[in-house]
Amino acid sequence: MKKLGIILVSHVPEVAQGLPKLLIQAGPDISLTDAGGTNDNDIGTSMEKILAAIEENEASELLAFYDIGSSKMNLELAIDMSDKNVHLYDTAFIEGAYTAAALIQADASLSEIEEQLAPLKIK
Amino acid sequence: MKKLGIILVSHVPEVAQGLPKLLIQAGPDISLTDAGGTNDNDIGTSMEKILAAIEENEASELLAFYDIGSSKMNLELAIDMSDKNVHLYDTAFIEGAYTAAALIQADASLSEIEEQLAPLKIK
Amino acid sequence: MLTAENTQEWMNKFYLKIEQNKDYLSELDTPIGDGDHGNNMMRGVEGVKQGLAQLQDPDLKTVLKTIAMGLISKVGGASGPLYGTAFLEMAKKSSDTQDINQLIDVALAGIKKRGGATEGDKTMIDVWSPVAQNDTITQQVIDDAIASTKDMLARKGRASYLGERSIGHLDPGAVSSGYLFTALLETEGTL
Amino acid sequence: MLTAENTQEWMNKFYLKIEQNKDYLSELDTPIGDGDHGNNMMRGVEGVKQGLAQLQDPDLKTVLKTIAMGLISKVGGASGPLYGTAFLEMAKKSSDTQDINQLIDVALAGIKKRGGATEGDKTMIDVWSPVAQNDTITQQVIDDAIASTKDMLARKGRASYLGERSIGHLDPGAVSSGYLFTALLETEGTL
Ligand SMILES: Nc1ncnc2c1ncn2[C@@H]1O[C@H](COP(=O)(O)OP(=O)(O)O)[C@@H](O)[C@H]1O
Ligand SMILES: Nc1ncnc2c1ncn2[C@@H]1O[C@H](COP(=O)(O)OP(=O)(O)O)[C@@H](O)[C@H]1O
Ligand SMILES: [Mg+2]
Ligand SMILES: [Mg+2]
Ligand SMILES: [Mg+2]
Ligand SMILES: [Mg+2]
Repeated sequence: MKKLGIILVSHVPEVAQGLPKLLIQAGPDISLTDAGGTNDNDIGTSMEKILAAIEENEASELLAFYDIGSSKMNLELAIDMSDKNVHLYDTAFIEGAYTAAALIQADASLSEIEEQLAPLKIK
Repeated sequence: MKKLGIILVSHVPEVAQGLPKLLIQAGPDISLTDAGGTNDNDIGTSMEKILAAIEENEASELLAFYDIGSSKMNLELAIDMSDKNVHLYDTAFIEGAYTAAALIQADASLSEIEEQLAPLKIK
Repeated sequence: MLTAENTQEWMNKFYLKIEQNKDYLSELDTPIGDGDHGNNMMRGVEGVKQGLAQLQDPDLKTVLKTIAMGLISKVGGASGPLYGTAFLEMAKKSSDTQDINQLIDVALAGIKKRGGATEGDKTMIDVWSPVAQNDTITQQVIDDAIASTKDMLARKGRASYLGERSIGHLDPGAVSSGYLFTALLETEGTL
Repeated sequence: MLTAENTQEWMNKFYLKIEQNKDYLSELDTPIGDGDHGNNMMRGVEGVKQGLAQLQDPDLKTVLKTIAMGLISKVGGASGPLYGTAFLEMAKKSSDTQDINQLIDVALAGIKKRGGATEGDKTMIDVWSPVAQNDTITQQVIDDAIASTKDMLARKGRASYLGERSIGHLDPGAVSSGYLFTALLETEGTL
């Protein structure tokens, strides 16, 4: 298992659950956890689900990606409530997460990864 | 029904099917069609599925969004094979599609939409 | 001055206003958002009600924290973490002071930090900020603040995706924040 | 010179090479991609085989088009539309000429247009292009071209997400393209 993990936050449960299937192809040895939708599985985000995704992740240092603006605020609240070291990126959601997965799998360092993520920042 | 439609192409069937649930909230009057995964519903893209998503869309002028690079090539092949007017955007997938949905719903013109999509170009 | 008791009464009044204006809030969220603000806030105040009902003789800090957690866990949209952060900050500060003006100040700072927005971005901040700035909160201050969001161009939240097209609509979160402060005005002893 | 007959024989030989090297191709795709190139190509040549089996006394254009459609509809990865476009372009051009060198030229142009890549980007183009440039195709030309991709930094396709980390690995699509051209070399009468 790689030292860095990834957490994925989407407004849509299916998107959050589906995306790891793409990332796992590029990063089979990465712990990937996801949080999608509200507590009732409606469209939205849930701080509790995000916190659970952070805690369940097998890595202690995590890279977090989210889809649209409001997920970010719940992510930040969850990060505040967790002891884990979570880095939050304002990149294109799927493209940023895929890039991170490919690089973590190749044992790139966090600073190398962040360098490659920089041009994907759009939020 | 709005004059402009949206088509969504993802490597992952769940992502393609889930994303319209987010977009429909911002654009309830937009025809949204999607193509996800290979013909066997594995991770990948299918020219036939994309062509079907183009043809099934109720709008005659479409904005197309895709997740990672290889979807683009199947999209272009499908566009070549269709008579519809399809515009392909190299933007962040989810964020670009959401922006387009919000603006189509507000009756923005294609050039206004393209102006707002420009800063989301990352591919 | 906020107390455990009048804060709970404040929340009862807020609940009733949200219940009565749920559809209006969602309608406001339709042209410039995703049309769920009324439902989101209704779930939120329901969560607050349930949380408060479980408390036995709580102190003010516990009341404020319970409100925050109810909003954070039930709203499901951007307004959840924002209102939640506002009440969390008030809870923290309530050890030092129960003065409503000072508590609103820290709440506003929390909203700004959480959402990265500022005055003029067409968000709830455009109601919270004038209310915080005026020594005496009046319905006039609240109404003017709400109305001021109409001509603003949204720079944060979902409405910002619309760019110029966001102009000409009231911000839904500004309107729901207005209900919060009207409810406060109507709660004796809080000011 | 390509004919309907020798082109089908070419595809039989290509099929066998892919079948034999399926696992190797997927292994090459693992460090710098998603590990599916062997399976993708296997599905592709299977699709080509099935398509060709259904033809009754076809002309060259039909054979080339059938190959293209088999690859496009079965591969499922980036190499599908790329190889597919290559054979579609050959099919179109086959009305004018059956000369293999001229057909490879238009195929290469199609691959470049489809994927937006060029020489040196660490893709299948780095095999197609040297083969197109050399008047006589030899195993040496093919092998050198494949080997040249090892030290390249990927600028297109999935390997490009790795940036500098893509250096030091052969490109899987370059290797499968090498099998295509070796199969061509081994098919009598094509050159
Ligand atoms: N970054 C932000 N800062 C401050 N307020 C914001 C921000 N984003 C959104 N809002 C407020 O939240 C309201 C929308 O809330 P709601 O509809 O419940 O959430 P969502 O947009 O996730 O559906 C907006 O009208 C605005 O007042
Ligand atoms: N834009 C491109 N232009 C040319 N060739 C490309 C391009 N993108 C990918 N390729 C080729 O396709 C190969 C990968 O094919 P494959 O693994 O089947 O697809 P995918 O990357 O979708 O899984 C790469 O090794 C490369 O040779
Ligand atoms: Mg909303
Ligand atoms: Mg919402
Ligand atoms: Mg691959
Ligand atoms: Mg693939």
